[in-house]
Amino acid sequence: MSSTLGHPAAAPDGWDAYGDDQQPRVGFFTDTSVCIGCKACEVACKEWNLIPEDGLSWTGESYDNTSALGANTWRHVAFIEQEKPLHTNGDGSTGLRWLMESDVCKHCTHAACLDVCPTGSLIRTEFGTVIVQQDICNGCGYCVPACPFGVLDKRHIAKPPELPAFHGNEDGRVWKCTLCYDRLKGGHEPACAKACPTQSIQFGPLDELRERADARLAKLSGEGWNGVQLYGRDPDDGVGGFGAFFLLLDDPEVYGLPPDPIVTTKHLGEMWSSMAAAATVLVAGVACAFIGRRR
Amino acid sequence: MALRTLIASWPAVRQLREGDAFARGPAAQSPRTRDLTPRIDHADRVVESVCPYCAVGCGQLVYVKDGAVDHIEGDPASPISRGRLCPKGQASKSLVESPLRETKVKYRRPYGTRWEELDLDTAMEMIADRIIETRAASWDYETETGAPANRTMAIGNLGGATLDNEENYLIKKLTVALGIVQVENQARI
Amino acid sequence: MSSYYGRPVIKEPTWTWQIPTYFFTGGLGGASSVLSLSATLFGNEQLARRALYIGALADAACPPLLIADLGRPERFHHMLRVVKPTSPMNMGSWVLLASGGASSTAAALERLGRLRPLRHTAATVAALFGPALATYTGVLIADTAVPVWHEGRKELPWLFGATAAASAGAAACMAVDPEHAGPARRLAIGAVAADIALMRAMELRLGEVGEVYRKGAAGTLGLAAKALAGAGATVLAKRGGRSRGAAVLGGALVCAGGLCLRWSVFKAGFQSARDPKYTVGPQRARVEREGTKVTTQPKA
Amino acid sequence: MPSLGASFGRGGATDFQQDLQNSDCIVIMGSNMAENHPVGFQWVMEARERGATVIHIDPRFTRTSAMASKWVGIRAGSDIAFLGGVVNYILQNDLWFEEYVKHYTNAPVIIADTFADTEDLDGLFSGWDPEKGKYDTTTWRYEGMEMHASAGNREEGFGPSGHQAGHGGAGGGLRHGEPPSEDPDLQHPRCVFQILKRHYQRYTPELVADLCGCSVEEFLFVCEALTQNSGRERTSAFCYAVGWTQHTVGVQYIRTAAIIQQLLGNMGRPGGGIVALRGHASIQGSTDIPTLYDILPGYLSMPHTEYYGDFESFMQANTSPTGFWGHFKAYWVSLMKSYFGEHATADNDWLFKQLPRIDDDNSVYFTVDQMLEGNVKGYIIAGENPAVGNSNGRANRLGLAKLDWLVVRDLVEIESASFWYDSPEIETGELETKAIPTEVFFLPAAAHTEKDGSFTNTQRLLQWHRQAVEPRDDCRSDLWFYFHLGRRIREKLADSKEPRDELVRYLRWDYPTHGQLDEPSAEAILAEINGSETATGAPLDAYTKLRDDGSTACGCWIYCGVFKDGVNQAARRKPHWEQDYVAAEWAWAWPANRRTIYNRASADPNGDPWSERKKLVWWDGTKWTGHDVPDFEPTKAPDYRPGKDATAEDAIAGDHPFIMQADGRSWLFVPQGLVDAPLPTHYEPHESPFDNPLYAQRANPRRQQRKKASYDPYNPVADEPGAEVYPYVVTTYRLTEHHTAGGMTRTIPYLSELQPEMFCEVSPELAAEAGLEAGGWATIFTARSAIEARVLVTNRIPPVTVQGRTTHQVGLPYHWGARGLTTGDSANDLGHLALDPNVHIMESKAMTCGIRPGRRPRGKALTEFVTELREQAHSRREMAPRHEPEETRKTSKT
Repeated sequence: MSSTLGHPAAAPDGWDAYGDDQQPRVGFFTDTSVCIGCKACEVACKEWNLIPEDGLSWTGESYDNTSALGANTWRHVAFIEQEKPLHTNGDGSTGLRWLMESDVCKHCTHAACLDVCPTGSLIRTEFGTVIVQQDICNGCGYCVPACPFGVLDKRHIAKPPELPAFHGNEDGRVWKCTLCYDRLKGGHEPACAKACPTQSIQFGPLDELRERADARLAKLSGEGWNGVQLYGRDPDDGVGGFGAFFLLLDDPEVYGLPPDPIVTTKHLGEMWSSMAAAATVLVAGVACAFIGRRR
Repeated sequence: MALRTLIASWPAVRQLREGDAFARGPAAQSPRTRDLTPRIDHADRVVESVCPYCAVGCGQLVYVKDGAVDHIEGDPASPISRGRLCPKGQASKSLVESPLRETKVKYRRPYGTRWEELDLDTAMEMIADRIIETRAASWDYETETGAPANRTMAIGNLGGATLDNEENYLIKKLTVALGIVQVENQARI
Repeated sequence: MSSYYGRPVIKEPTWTWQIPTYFFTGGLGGASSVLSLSATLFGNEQLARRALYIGALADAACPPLLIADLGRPERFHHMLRVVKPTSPMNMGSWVLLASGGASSTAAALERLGRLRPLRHTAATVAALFGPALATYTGVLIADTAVPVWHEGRKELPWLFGATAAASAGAAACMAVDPEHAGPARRLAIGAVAADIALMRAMELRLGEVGEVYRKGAAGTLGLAAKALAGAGATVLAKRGGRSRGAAVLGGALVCAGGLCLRWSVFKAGFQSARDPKYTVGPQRARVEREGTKVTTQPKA
Repeated sequence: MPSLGASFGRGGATDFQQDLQNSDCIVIMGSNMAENHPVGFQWVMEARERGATVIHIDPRFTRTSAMASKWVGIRAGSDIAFLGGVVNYILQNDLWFEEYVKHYTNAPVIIADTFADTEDLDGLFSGWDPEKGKYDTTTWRYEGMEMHASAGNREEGFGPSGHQAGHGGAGGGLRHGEPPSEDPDLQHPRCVFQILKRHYQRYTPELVADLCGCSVEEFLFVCEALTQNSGRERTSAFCYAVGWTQHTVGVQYIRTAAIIQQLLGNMGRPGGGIVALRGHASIQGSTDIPTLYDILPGYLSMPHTEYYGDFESFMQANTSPTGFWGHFKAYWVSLMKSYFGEHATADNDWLFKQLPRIDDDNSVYFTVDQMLEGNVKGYIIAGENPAVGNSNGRANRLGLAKLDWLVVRDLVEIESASFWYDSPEIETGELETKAIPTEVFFLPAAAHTEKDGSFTNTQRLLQWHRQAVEPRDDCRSDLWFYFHLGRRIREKLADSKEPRDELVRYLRWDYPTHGQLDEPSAEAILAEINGSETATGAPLDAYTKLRDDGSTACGCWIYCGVFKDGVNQAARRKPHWEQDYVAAEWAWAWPANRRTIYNRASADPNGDPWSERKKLVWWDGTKWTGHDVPDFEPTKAPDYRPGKDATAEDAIAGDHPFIMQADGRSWLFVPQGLVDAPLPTHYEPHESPFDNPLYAQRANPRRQQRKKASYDPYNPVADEPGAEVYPYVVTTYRLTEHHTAGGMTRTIPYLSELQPEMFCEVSPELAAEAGLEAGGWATIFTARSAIEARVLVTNRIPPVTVQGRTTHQVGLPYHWGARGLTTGDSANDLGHLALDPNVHIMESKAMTCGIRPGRRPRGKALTEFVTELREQAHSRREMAPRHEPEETRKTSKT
């Protein structure tokens, strides 16, 4: 039944419906092996999308004072200090490494946020990406726990910051990476990818990116990089593959990513049927209550 | 009639009509979303610039709208930066449009306890007078040992590494003529 | 098990107190409509009428609760922009619209004593959607990435259905003279039994993830739910048939139990979302079992 | 930096950033390039992807180390020992590039027998005068090089010292391009090559490991990587920044790298050279067109109070008979013409008599002294924040509080403008607002988007930025401020008969203005900088056109050509995809739009490329040609030999690529121009926990100190009693997310949230030893001050074991101050004012400190805390003075 619920193929749900307006599916390939952790992506994103500042709290967690993706953070650079060699081929590289990874919305092929959104605020765009329509979102918050990556969140502005990037009454709605939908429509690449000094964030047609990633994986494996792996590149994974996937140098959970994410609606079919059964039994149960001794 | 168009525009209807059965695509698209365009496409003009932070010298494009800087991003044409910017360069727009920027002259009188307002012209006049007076009062034609000096040691000028070459040129030219030798910049730090 | 500075992988829901309360009222309303129609069919006039009122009131309480929880309440009607089978919340909105609309119509006509046929049609419609309203909330929360909810997807609709039935029965016991309340009483007692059994079964099947039901607020509320409902059911069973007072007390206890159970499930979700081990643990285990989905070997 | 100039002839990065992609090995040292020059770092990554070995040598494992093939952790302040070890490795194993070294460097030159090495004098060079605390650098000269006729600064070389010397202008004394005595076989015991060999012979891998705190293997890895990636087919590059310059021997740090690059033949070649990474948008420009006390545009020496009283001897002293400094007079006269127009004539010696004179040191920290003495009355600050950015912040702020008047120009109200009500000294009670006499004018400045102008970036590239919007309200460009200030002063002094006002009245100050604000035309000023024929006003296209008869005017001779054909060459923006990787048509680089300087050295003595792989420019039989503008006279054949009486560039042979140098060669050994050493030698930092294992002379004897200044006390060092109060090494640095003193970043929410608090980096070992709690607070203190910071415990700053003793290092970013969205204590408050003697730069990259858990005392208690510890330490030192004070100490060589 789940397929009839709209996860028929490897194609992003809702994308085909665009017919002639459909554009090639685009995404990000984030290659952490060249990420210098400069956070240009975080700032570029905020400058372009006019996202509010997110609090000035120092964490002491390496150089990461952003901590997680959220309503006001659509790119988040994770920092992991490890006592592990960068390479396993004993090239004399130091027994110390500093992993950096710019996290972002995965723009899943099968996107739970998109599926569960009751208003149609979350949609699949003609580019195969997933966006929240801010003029539609009514802040029901369903997509927030639905996302297996914890990407979306509701924006609460306690006090409007005295500093820029806060325009009008934006609180109460849910926000996330749009893959710079407006820029795409104008033929510009997303702000983060454009800013990235070392091309750790690569933007392009997904097929192309996957080929590039495969070549990259081959090269780095050859060079004996420790723990190198592609995360979200496989269209057969639990979310049908990511539109924005990653080259990691350790297990996903080390970066705060789920090791085997599954789109929640994958099991929606069985949920509906078990509900139907339960509902029926409810009726039966009530009826039973009347059968037997009568007063 | 209006009702019909209203109903026709209802996504629940469109999702059937437009073959978007689960309303995850075009059917649920709002007019605003459909007509969205990037704001840089509406800039009044795009101005070539250079990042003001470090000395890498990244190319910048400044997008101007209604007399204000609307957005700044990297200039892809630059052979040095190839359109890329670091977090600081990327924040240049916040730098130049920051509400924290001072736009009025502030004046603190000797032993004063607060800033006062002062109009720019008066300030310039006062500064010119201060320089002339201090210079006159402290001028050395010679050193103690009788060597030529032609200078004042009572005035100094600091800064330059964040300024333009043309500005540094005027500073050095003017201070040489004024006999101000204590002219320095960040090259020492 | 490694994590990123112990930070959660997924986000906790943003929902506040209105939502578990709605789970209760929605359940109560849905089940009451069924109880009312059955009573009509079995000729239990008083039970039919009172249950109808209860259902209508409970249904009426739902929309305000849901709207109050929205970040943008003025946009509540966007819930009806689309018809989206992939979204339990969207489906629920339509169900609530139908069931709630019908039950309140029926109740109004009942009160006015007019248009009997329409009243009966409305009541029937309410009863048709009632069971869905009583159980879909189980699907609603199961259809998230929250481990303890998603893993409990098999039981949750049943559990919520049972709780709904128990509450409906119990509420009716409170409102109806004991001599007419027999079916309601039996419903309440039976449903409570089912409720407690299902709860236990779910906890057991969930394994490690299920431990949140024994921890913190969820644990306390869970115990309270069982105790209250159990006690209520016992009172109803022993004296509910004879004493109106006992019926009211027992009914109240069962309803309170039902409310606590929703809160327990609600809280458990937050607790399991907060700790990355509940997200990563099972997934890592699945990877060990079924193999990894990350690509470690370059294509030949 | 004078070090690059003294070695090669010009004080600029020798290469351009994009060319790093052609390197086979890149050594980043004294720089955290990935963090502080992230976009430039893309070219290092390109090289890495092409298989280059990237090495980062630094006390901290930084974001640069994370990207490197190899990180070598060393003790802050031990770089010369490490690099000297590399020199020794190259020489001992005969891995130097023989043909390059013999033809292109001064290795064969024989040095006068007056020279004695630190090896002979236990850490001092010949000519040391303990009384004056200076060297007689004439003892380091080339053998047979005649002494200069004119009276002058004989002590520190008869040529100019400091910046002009630092730009090759120190060649005085050579009659024609060839040094009097050489040994082409490099065998003569007093030839530079042999001196070099002896000088570094004790810099063995074991010594390096023991002194720097790295392992022998790590050191050898670097040596092998460098030597295996240099030669005809391969090139290696060095990248450095203020991690090298901010030392009491900073200039010599860079010199050591220069020696390595000469021995390996990496200068002037693709993917080679030394890339100086500057920290401010136009810090290179503000040295080329200096806002510095000791030079005029184009590195021409400022006249000195003591030396060369009259024009002729000044000309003689600064004109190198050979090399391009042979045209000093043309550069000078052209500058005076652009300054004073028709008023500057041959008859009045181009107004030489009226020019202001400088002393040996009128640098910024000298001015701080003078402020505290009460001798400075007025100060103008434009786009700098000394209250936070300068070393020993307290001294700087107390100085500001003694001024009569102060002008501060900036985008926001910086600490240097607000010191009178919110400086730390107000908190401690040392200053009281009501008692501060300083009259403060804060003038809001215009941002880069609000004015036209050019920045000179780190690779000598002048890039034009255009005005996008009008500045608001009172905001004005500094061009506007200084122009209209000058205009007003000139109007007020127009009728003055005072001799002192002569130059003001003579000043050429007639720039066209435009717009409602009367903004002066930046392009008109760039045109003046470029220069023109005084008669016709026709723009000049090259500095070779400059004349010494007043027929040309030029505001900065090295920038001549930037307005070629009346076109703003700096504004050229031909996309990189429409040209080759050199991108010669993007903006304009000094000199003469050359991107890789000394590129004649990319060809062998006969003018053929050393290899196909590394070809850049070459001799095609009739002229020099190639991918870059040849840094050589276009038609001077490789076999050209100067005649006996040849002067200026004619005295430079066809196989000598370093045309600014008097002998056309790069200098392994610097006979003059630097005041502290002809060869780099390891000295301990002014403050360090260790003695110098090589010599009795612990630190640079020539370093500038303020021994008597109460406001600049020093920590006891090495095994001096009291040193244990400040047992750890402390080094300051920058973060990607902020910029220098923070005025341009602490005010931006998007950057502040990324690094929201002042913190210190310490190792788990130090945290345990000092009882510091991760995420908690620590108080870091020196004899000057104490600051507080959050504690970041990390393995990225491991302890080092030196001379059998393990020590810890503390890392401190220096971006914070009292103002902005994120505030915190300023690391520079801990700093001292002991300086490098050549360039007067403080040593903030290697000092000593103490550290304790918890926040610092507040108010008066802070002063008491610092004083108590200092007096404790100092009294211990006085009670048990070292039997051999540094100046007189001598130890037997180990």
